[in-house]
Amino acid sequence: GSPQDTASGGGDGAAPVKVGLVYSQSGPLASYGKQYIEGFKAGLDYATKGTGKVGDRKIELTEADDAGDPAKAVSAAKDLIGKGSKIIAGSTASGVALQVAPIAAQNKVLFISGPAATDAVTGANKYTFRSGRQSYQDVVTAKSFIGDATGKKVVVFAQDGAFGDANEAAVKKVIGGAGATVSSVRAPASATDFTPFASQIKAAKPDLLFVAWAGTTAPAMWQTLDQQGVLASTTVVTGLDIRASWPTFGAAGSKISFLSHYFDGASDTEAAKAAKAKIPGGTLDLFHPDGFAAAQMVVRAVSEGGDDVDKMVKALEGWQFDSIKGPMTIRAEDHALLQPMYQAKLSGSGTTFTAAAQKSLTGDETAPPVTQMKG
Amino acid sequence: MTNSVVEAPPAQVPDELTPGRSRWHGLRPFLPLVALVVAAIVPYSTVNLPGFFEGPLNSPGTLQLLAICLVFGGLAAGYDLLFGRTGMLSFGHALYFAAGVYGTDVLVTRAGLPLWQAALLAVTGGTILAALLGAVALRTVGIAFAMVTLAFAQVGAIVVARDFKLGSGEGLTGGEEGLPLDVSGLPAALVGVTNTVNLYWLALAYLTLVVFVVHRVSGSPTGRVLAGLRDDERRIGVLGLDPYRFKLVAFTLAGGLATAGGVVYCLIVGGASPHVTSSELTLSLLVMVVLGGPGTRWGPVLGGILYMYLDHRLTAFGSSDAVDNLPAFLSHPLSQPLFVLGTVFVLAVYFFPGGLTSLRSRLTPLLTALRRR
Amino acid sequence: MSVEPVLAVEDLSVRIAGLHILQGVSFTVAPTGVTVLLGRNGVGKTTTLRAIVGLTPRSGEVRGTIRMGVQSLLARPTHRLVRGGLGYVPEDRCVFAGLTVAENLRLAERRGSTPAYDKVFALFPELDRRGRQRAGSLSGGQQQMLAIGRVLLNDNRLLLVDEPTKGLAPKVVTEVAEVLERVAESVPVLLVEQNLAVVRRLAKDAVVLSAGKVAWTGNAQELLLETALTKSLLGVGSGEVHA
Amino acid sequence: MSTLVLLTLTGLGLAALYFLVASGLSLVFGLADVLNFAHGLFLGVGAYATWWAADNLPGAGSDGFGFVVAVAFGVLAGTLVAVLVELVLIRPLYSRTIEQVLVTVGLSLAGVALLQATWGADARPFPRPSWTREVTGVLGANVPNAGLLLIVAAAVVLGGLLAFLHWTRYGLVIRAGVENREMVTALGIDVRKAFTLVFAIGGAAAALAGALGGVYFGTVSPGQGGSLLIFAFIVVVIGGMGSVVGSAYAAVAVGLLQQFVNYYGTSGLGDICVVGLLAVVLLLRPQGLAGKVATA
Amino acid sequence: MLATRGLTWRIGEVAIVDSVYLDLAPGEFLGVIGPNGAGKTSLFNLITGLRRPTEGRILLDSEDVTALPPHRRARLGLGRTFQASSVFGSLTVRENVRLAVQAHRGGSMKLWRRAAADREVAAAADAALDRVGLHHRGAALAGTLAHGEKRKLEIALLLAGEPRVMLLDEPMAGVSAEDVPELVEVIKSLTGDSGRSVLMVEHHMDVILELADRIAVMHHGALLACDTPETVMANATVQEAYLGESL
Ligand SMILES: Nc1ncnc2c1ncn2[C@@H]1O[C@H](COP(=O)(O)OP(=O)(O)OP(=O)(O)O)[C@@H](O)[C@H]1O
Ligand SMILES: Nc1ncnc2c1ncn2[C@@H]1O[C@H](COP(=O)(O)OP(=O)(O)OP(=O)(O)O)[C@@H](O)[C@H]1O
Ligand SMILES: [Mg+2]
Ligand SMILES: [Mg+2]
Repeated sequence: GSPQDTASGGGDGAAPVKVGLVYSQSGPLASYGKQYIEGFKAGLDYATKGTGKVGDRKIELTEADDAGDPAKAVSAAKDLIGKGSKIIAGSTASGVALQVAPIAAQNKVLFISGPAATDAVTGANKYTFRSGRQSYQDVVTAKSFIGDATGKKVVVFAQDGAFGDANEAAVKKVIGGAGATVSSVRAPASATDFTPFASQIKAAKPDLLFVAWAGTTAPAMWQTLDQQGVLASTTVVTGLDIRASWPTFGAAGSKISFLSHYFDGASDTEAAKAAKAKIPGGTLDLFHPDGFAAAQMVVRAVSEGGDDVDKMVKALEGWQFDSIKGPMTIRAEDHALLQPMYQAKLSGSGTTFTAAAQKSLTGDETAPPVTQMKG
Repeated sequence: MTNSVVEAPPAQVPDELTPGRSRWHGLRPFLPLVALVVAAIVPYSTVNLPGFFEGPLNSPGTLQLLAICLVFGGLAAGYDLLFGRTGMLSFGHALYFAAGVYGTDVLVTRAGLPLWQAALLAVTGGTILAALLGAVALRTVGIAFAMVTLAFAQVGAIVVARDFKLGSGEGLTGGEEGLPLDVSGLPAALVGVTNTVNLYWLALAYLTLVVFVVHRVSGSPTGRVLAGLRDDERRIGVLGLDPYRFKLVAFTLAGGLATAGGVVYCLIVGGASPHVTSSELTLSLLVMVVLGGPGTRWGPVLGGILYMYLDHRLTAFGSSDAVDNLPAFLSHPLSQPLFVLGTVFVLAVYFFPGGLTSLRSRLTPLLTALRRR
Repeated sequence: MSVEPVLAVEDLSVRIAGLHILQGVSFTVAPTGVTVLLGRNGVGKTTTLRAIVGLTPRSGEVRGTIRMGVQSLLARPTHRLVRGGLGYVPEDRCVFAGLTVAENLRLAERRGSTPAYDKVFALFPELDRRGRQRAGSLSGGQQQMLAIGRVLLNDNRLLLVDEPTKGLAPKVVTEVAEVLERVAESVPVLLVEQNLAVVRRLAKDAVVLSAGKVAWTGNAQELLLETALTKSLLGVGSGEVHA
Repeated sequence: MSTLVLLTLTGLGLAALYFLVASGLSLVFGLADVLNFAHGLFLGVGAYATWWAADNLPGAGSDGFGFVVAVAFGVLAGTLVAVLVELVLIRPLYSRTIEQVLVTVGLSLAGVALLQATWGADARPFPRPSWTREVTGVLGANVPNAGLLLIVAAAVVLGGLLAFLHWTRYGLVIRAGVENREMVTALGIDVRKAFTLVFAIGGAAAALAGALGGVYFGTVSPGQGGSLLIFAFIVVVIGGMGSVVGSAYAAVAVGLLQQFVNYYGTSGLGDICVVGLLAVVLLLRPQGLAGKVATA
Repeated sequence: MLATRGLTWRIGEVAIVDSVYLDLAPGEFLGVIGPNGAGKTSLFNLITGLRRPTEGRILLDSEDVTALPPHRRARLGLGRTFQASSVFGSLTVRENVRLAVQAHRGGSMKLWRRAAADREVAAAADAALDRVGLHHRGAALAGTLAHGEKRKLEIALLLAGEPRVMLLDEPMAGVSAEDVPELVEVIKSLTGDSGRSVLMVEHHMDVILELADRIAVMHHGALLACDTPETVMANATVQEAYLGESL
């Protein structure tokens, strides 16, 4: 054989459509990955009406574990593309999504990023789409908690690094742009004790505190903010993480205003009902919608585009569809996924907590600004 | 007491310094060449090794995996120049690798340099960095040296994670999300899945280069001094040689080789992620070297290749049906790649104390005994 | 030798890393006095002593029998043997460099018997004076004193001593010889020694090794008297013996 | 003023946590000469066992005496695992230090993955007495009780270890055994027992640190031990290998430095300062603060 | 050739080496004796640069070398053996000596030449091994040598460096009686010809008496006497403090 052979996609009308799913089955984000794949399978079932087929072509899923490591994800993506997949979906971690996106562009295959929240995926290139929300949408939702922002004092508390940077920048733009003064307190993601940061926040006396923190140290962080009286003295907004993490908020949980991408009961759409019926356990969680939407997008791409990736891209751009969260729009300019977002409150104690939606924001209300498509 | 952790690794006489005495003596010099030729023509083979690789040998996925393995084989061989051959335990080797990865990536993606310039600058920079930091760290010995190098590497990791801003507000390194390589300025032969084979050859060239350099250096007068340093540094001084200078040379050389590996790795993976700055990477280099056999010519190479192979393939193994169908108390741990890797590693240290290459000498008595029958 | 020997070595073979170092060594140690083990560098004297205390390296293989009375010593762990009264002074002193002199001695105390510090300090007052110094910084000779001293702290049934006077000043050599002479009155000693003057003074019986085999056994004084014999076995004329 | 008090006391609490983690590490490293990367695993075992016991062990709970029972169970579990590791994995490799270290590296990979396979990657809320969630007012500062608990525990552990090293021969036996194992046996001492004991104590200290770390963080997660381990290493090395007292000083230095720099400086500077401290200390005094001068 | 001027090394209050003035003429053989712990090895360590003196100076060919690191002194022609044998245990005996030869001849910083190809180095190394009678052990790992063989290897390493000033620290300790005369010959041959100077610590008085032109006596760190063998042996203090009553 020649060293530059790759398997061809097969133009045959009834040949199965190969779809590669590269996401975290192991590693620190394994539980996000699990929700994603459950959502994806439910979504596929929903979009193909239980047949698993588009027309008479079967959707053939190949799953690969990236363990949160971009290098592994790239290897897996190349492998899948080499074997004829025209569609790659997945990417639980932002770092993975950002490195797989160029691979998709170089090889002209469709890439639908998953739970990865980084804004940089939006507009990354022509072949890259997203099935989840992005940081900017979180921040816009947070803004809805303070009403009129003019003259208000807002503090962002975020971890060092790109995730924190993106959130800080978004807050400056969204809430600062609306007339608030925004300052920030940053901490290393590896911080063990949060007292110094809590003291800094307290000294700043903000009207609104926006917290962007991911990782296992979050509970300790919340406890310290609570103990140092930050939660009692101001409105604190943060994103609501997966269900399993709720009990770790402890007493702090009820004092926080949550913005939410999704939680069970946030919506009551057809798709949500179908998904609930399909996924193991019957309780929806944060990243089920991402997988679900990704499957819907895959089915759309295949049914409109066949094996032609450029047609698939055309078919997705500007497409509006109903998913778990409600009506969604793929913005044609930069492939941002406009979708509803939620305000939520947490109540309960011990190990049983429940979230209740306070308000939901439409996709237009939370739309990020249009970015320039890079490639 | 302070030094004992880094007492010379399980003594291995460098192959180069002992005369060969096997029957294959006449053939042996050519074996590496044969191996190289075989490795170079692998991409022309469509052989399927089910269970070992996902696809035929010439499929992009397999070549990509092999390329990564080869780079790490070279990296481990370079690290062995420090650890196995000179007896220096550095916990910060990842820094120089990362310098290659991020150096190339930043220079290409953010500064827009052509690849060859970026690669040249990165390798020069990484080597100089190794020389400078080595000059400071080598003022200490033993575990203190290990910890100082770890500290330097940690600062590197923090700098990468901090994602310093350029004027435009764009982060230099992309923080924890990493920095995808901008391929628009790259030679077309290095871009796209169909060209994975070129990356494979590049990796093979890198490995060959490292093995050649390490082999040449350890067989040289300098290599003899390095082997002496491993045993008794004070003695080297009394013989009239400056231990510091020789250690610095080894450190710089190893650093430079690691940086070059970083350049190649950056191209293969198509970007940089903070993974490569972590102290775990150095630890895994150590693991590779010990797995293969420190101070031997092929041990570290084999160790590196095997480790990376397992690291990548175990994720597939963990999610395979064979594992899923096992009872939960088995399938849960087995679906964790790190569990399998850790266990394999413990068993390897336990049962092959001299590394993979010691297998040969362990098996020889057995084989001769069998042959005599 | 009408009395039962305290130690009987029979057909002892030791292989280390493929080398056949001892090839069927047999000898006995009388229950009183000093038995001296002689031979050139590398013939296997140290290897013999180490095999007796069970310290052959793991890569080594020991065959034959070693008995103390009726009890076989092979296959018993070293620490048991030593607790049972087998004292060993190694060739390289092996003091614990990181520990102080006092700690080195304290470590050598054996449970169940009162350590005879006064006896040791009377022999080597230096050890008393330097109690708080780290043994690694002792001079070579001082380390040798410590190595001997710590064995004498306890009661022993047999002492194995490997080149105790190596590196000692002539005056101390004399002292150590006196010490061993006195010790040997109550405890039998198997001694490896290159200093023939010391051998002359102490030894009752002698065993001469040559290339892993026993070349001669018998009365030590006889050996030293016969110039021809010493010349052929040890390569020295008797003139040098008197040095 | 109250900020100063707050930062000092919480800094000491952090130092106490570091010391608890470092003490066992320092003991095993200093005495048995094994740089134990599996220490994080022992920590995790202690934390998860305590967490498990509070819900499942009769008599144990999350409050009052029940919590003490749960912690005791956790410590016991950590000790057992440590002893097992020593007997099965470390002992056969004695005097091959590098290989021992590497076995612990492999073990830490496999062990943490095993914890994750069993209980999932996500953090779980840790059962703990409600008073540990509260604060005590000291000179106008709200000092978390969990931090105070850590300080007390660290003091107790420090005292206990010093007593062990001072009043028993084991310290001596093991220090000597690391230098020359053969010679220790030639003095009539069963050195293997002593090594197992040191591992047991190291494991117990780690497990206690894991359990109390759970109280401090309010959660357990598989990776928790590993992330604390880096700072514990730094503390051990700055303090001087094997010096328990040195580790205590170093822990206080690192804890306070981190806390104050994090407050007064920019973010991330705290960590860089700690790493810088490590480098400076080692370059000026390679044997660490309290370490003995290396033998020539 | 070699001179020390008020050389002193203190640890805390204790002077281990106490204000030593020593002169070694070219071609001279100076024996050093003294009780255990007198500071003989410490004096060697100061001269070779393994320890820094607290006071005093060291002159080599009237050049002040007090501040130079060990390897610089070695390059100026200062060689030594160690009391506790210190050889490269994981290298073969032959390779040990080749390393020493190579260190002496220069060219150690050649990264790209094949070490084994240098016939001259190999020949010089074999010659040195021959001289101490270790030729037959050339392929053994130095770490596995018997004690006495290590002593001989030490001397071979020294020979390989062809130093002008040699410091021998108890070269005979542990060498079997048979081999002593042989080694004495080796050492003698070193000095006779080439104007090399030797400083030798030894407790075997007969060896010292046979070889030394002068004998220096150290006691408690200080130089008690430095004179001809006859005078020194007649000295009552030496008799009493060092020799004791002979066996
Ligand atoms: N661990 C080992 N591996 C290989 N060979 C060894 C080992 N130990 C000893 N030998 C060899 O065994 C032989 C005998 O050594 P041993 O130490 O018993 O001699 P010895 O009679 O005590 O000599 P000396 O008088 O020099 O102390 C030597 O040739 C030595 O090289
Ligand atoms: N670091 C140190 N701390 C305290 N005392 C020391 C140190 N180093 C050496 N000494 C002491 O200095 C003295 C001189 O030691 P040195 O080794 O020079 O003696 P020596 O003359 O060579 O004796 P020997 O003939 O026994 O080898 C000894 O008493 C030794 O204990
Ligand atoms: Mg011997
Ligand atoms: Mg001396």
